[in-house]
Amino acid sequence: MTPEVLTLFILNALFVIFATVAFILSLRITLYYDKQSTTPVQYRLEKQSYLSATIIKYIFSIKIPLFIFFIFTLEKISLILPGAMCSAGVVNATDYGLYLLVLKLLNLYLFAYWILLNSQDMKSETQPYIKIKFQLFMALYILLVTEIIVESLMFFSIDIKDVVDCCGVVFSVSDNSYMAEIIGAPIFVQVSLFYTLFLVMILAYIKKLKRIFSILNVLFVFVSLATLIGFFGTYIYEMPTHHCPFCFLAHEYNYIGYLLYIFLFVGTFYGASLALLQMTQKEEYFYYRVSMLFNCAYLLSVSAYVLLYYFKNSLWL
Amino acid sequence: MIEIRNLCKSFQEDKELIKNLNITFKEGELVVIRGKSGSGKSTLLSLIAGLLKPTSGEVIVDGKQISKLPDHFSTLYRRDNIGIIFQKYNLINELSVKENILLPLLPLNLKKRELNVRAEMVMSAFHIQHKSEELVKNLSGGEQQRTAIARANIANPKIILADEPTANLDEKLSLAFIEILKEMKTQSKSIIVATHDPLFFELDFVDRYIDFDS
Amino acid sequence: MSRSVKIVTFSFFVLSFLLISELFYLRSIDNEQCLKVKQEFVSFVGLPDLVLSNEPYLRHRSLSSVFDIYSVDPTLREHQKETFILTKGIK
Amino acid sequence: MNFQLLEYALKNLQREYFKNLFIFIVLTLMTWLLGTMFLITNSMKHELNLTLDSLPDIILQYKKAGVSSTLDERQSENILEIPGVQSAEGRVWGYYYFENADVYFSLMGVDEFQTQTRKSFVNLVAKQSLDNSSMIVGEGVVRLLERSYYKDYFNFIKEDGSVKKVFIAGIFQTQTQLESNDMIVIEKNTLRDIFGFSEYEATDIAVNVTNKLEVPTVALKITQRYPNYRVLTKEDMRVSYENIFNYKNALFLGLFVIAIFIFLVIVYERLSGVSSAQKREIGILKAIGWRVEDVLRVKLYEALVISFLAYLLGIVLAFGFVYIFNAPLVKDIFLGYSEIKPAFELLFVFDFETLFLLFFLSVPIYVLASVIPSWRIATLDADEVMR
Repeated sequence: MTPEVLTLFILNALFVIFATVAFILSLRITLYYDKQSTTPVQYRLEKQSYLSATIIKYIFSIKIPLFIFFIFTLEKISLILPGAMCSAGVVNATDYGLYLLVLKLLNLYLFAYWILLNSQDMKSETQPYIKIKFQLFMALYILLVTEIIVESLMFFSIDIKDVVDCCGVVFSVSDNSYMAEIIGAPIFVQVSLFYTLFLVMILAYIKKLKRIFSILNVLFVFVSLATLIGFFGTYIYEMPTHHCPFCFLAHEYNYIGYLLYIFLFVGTFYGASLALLQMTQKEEYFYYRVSMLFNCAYLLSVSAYVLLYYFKNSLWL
Repeated sequence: MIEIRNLCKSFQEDKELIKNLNITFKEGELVVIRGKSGSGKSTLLSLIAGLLKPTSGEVIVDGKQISKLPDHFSTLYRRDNIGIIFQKYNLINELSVKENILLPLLPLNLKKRELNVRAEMVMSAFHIQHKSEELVKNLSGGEQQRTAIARANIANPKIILADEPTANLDEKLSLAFIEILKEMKTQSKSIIVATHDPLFFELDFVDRYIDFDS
Repeated sequence: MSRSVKIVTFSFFVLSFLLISELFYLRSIDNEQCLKVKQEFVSFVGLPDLVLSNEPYLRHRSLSSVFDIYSVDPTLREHQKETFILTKGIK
Repeated sequence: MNFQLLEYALKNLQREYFKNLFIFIVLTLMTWLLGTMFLITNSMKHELNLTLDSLPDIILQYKKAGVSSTLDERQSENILEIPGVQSAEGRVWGYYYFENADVYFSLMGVDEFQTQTRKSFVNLVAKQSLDNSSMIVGEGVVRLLERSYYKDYFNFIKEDGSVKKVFIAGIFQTQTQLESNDMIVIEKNTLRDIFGFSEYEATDIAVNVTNKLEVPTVALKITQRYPNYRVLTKEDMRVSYENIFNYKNALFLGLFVIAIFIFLVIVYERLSGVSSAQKREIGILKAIGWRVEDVLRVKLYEALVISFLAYLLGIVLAFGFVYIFNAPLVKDIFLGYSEIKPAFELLFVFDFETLFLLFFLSVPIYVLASVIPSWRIATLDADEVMR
């Protein structure tokens, strides 16, 4: 039990309490909301929809910095766990770690999408998304609660007496885990896939193919993560065997990881949400541009590491 | 431009304050609604402003049905189209005249310079400029009302609603208010005044009188 | 910007500036020599821990086993069992 | 960011000057107190971890009949045979009860020549000769002995009841007080005499390993070969330090959380009760075109301004209090029941985590407690003002 974990618990408890309130209100709104009706119930529901929206916005805006804090906490716990050199060790110390990370990321994307949906909804007097957005929130609530339960389970089940694997083991090629399979795929294929995907994305951007652009963005997340672990990471660490998506979050690498992940998150998020929302031409262009800008920034910064390494040592890893 | 169709409003189950009302207000019209207090004049104004929702019926302004808008949008409609002059002025006492006048514009996040220009404009139009930094609670009744009128005009609305505007004023000030009303009419705003003050009953520039006692 | 906004922005910057300059000041204080002496002492004596309590077992708590403490006096249990070193057996 | 609304929010704060000042002060104090606790524990942990490096790599203790017991110094020769071991030697150390002051000293035995070969020994003690009838003591020990009129020497009561006179040869540097305050360093065989040990009897064995990366392997080998040894490595100690301080901090944080929640429930209660003046004001604002979100935004600004400034001020105060003024009074919480209180300086250490932690425990919680209840006010019917 560390103070960091306690803080996470406290905030999670607050989230659950208020998200539950928002959930109940959302349930009522999805059941009884009727734009044509002029009953007092309807007016009350309208007001409650503002409350839910406020709560959800609040949770989201806290969740973003809290995610960084969560990574900090994992690093702190890795000090206590024998054998863990960085967060990867903690994530793998229990069965829940990996699911938790995936859930957390998914929730961040979905919450951000919800905020966008809400702002689109509030722009038009007909409120075209009002039911959809609260239905989405109800699904999101279940995910959020699952995330919090998994998180609590993870922190409770970490046994400080067990020796855990450090990232060198977790992300090594010799293992026969799924991780090894990702990394084990020929690096050349992965990297060329990464760049091809980006080129196709530029094409879709020029042709303004909304659907394809969004799907490409979703694919880009996965390919980026895989190549980051398998290929680009090794150049950031300047070590051919070091495959770890956490270590570059640490101080030794100037916290570069946070920047990379933010680029990737913003870029792909705006790209992926393009196809999911109805919007005006101007907004669409804005989304396209933001998405391309951040994806580009991500691509350039990871490529820069490779090139810099090559210039310094004039050889590839 | 304002169309009221089959409007009903009741606060208690059995008693209907407004029943099957059908009125049309034209653009640029000055209408005085006469009636005793409690006859539903104020309620009608609230309904037109979107402050209240009708029990049944419709209020249509510029082809838009505002009676069914969710709170968020009825507020936006009110912000852009309607200026209200309240019976009790409804100023915030701890703020200065200028601050009170600028209140409706704050959510728009305008530049300070533009805010100043617009405040100067309405303050000089309604002769309250000399008191612009004074706190509202130190003003006389007439000055307070001029502040309230200036505030109602700051967003340059098409429709001005006035609810018992002279109830707290003496005769001299009431006459001054009527002058202001005349001036506003020349700017081709639609004005609806709800009052029981006999001073309003014999004015030549009023387009229409509506009696609300029946 | 009005006066009150100015005051708040001003106090925000003043506080941030204070915090940053405080941190820089604290960082600039040279602890090197002090630390060297401390490390020298510890390597000379070879015993761990700080003089936070003087009781036997608790003074050099890293070297004591929690079971020894229980055997002397259960009330000596100042901290949770987990905070003592429990050595692992052969795996 | 809407500066016009921010301005309005600040005017609101000014209007309820005393209430908001009170909230500000309470929040500042809470951040300050919690920050002080974390900074003190951080710097202690930092100091422990730094001095940890100077300790022997592995320490072996002997278990006999289930309890720690003394061992034979000659055992260390067996340990030396393990590959990778650089040195292994028996150490004599223990505690000595000084009845006059009702306090325990901790006594360490060293080889006589050790004090002569060490170059930097001068740094530690002014006088540097240590023979078999003298000792070097910490400052706290000197103070206590002087109180019992022992100026130059001290009479140890040996294990058999007889008296052993030992002269004070030197005093450890003040800077090492936090480590040395209750320490007495005596020549090894003299200490054996005091403790009543036999010739080769020792308390534990200190082992050094040539290649530091091999420490776990060597430790494992010792455990396998000599199962009755308790094997302690530096890594074990580091982990235990983390645990102690995490435990202490979490305990304190637990208490603190109760305090902050009580405070925030009061804030929540106060804000959710709607006064008629407030009702009227919100009604006016809504009637002249403020949306629900505009009203809520004003409330958010109010809460953010108060809580963030309080947070910043709290941190500035905490850093100043702990590292510039050395945390008077609060520091004593950590000294426990220590009879020989050292006057120590806290080492400066900075980590982002503490700032984050304090932030999450103050700003979002206060914002939540003040914005959510405002929703009720913000959605009131605006027609109130027409009546």
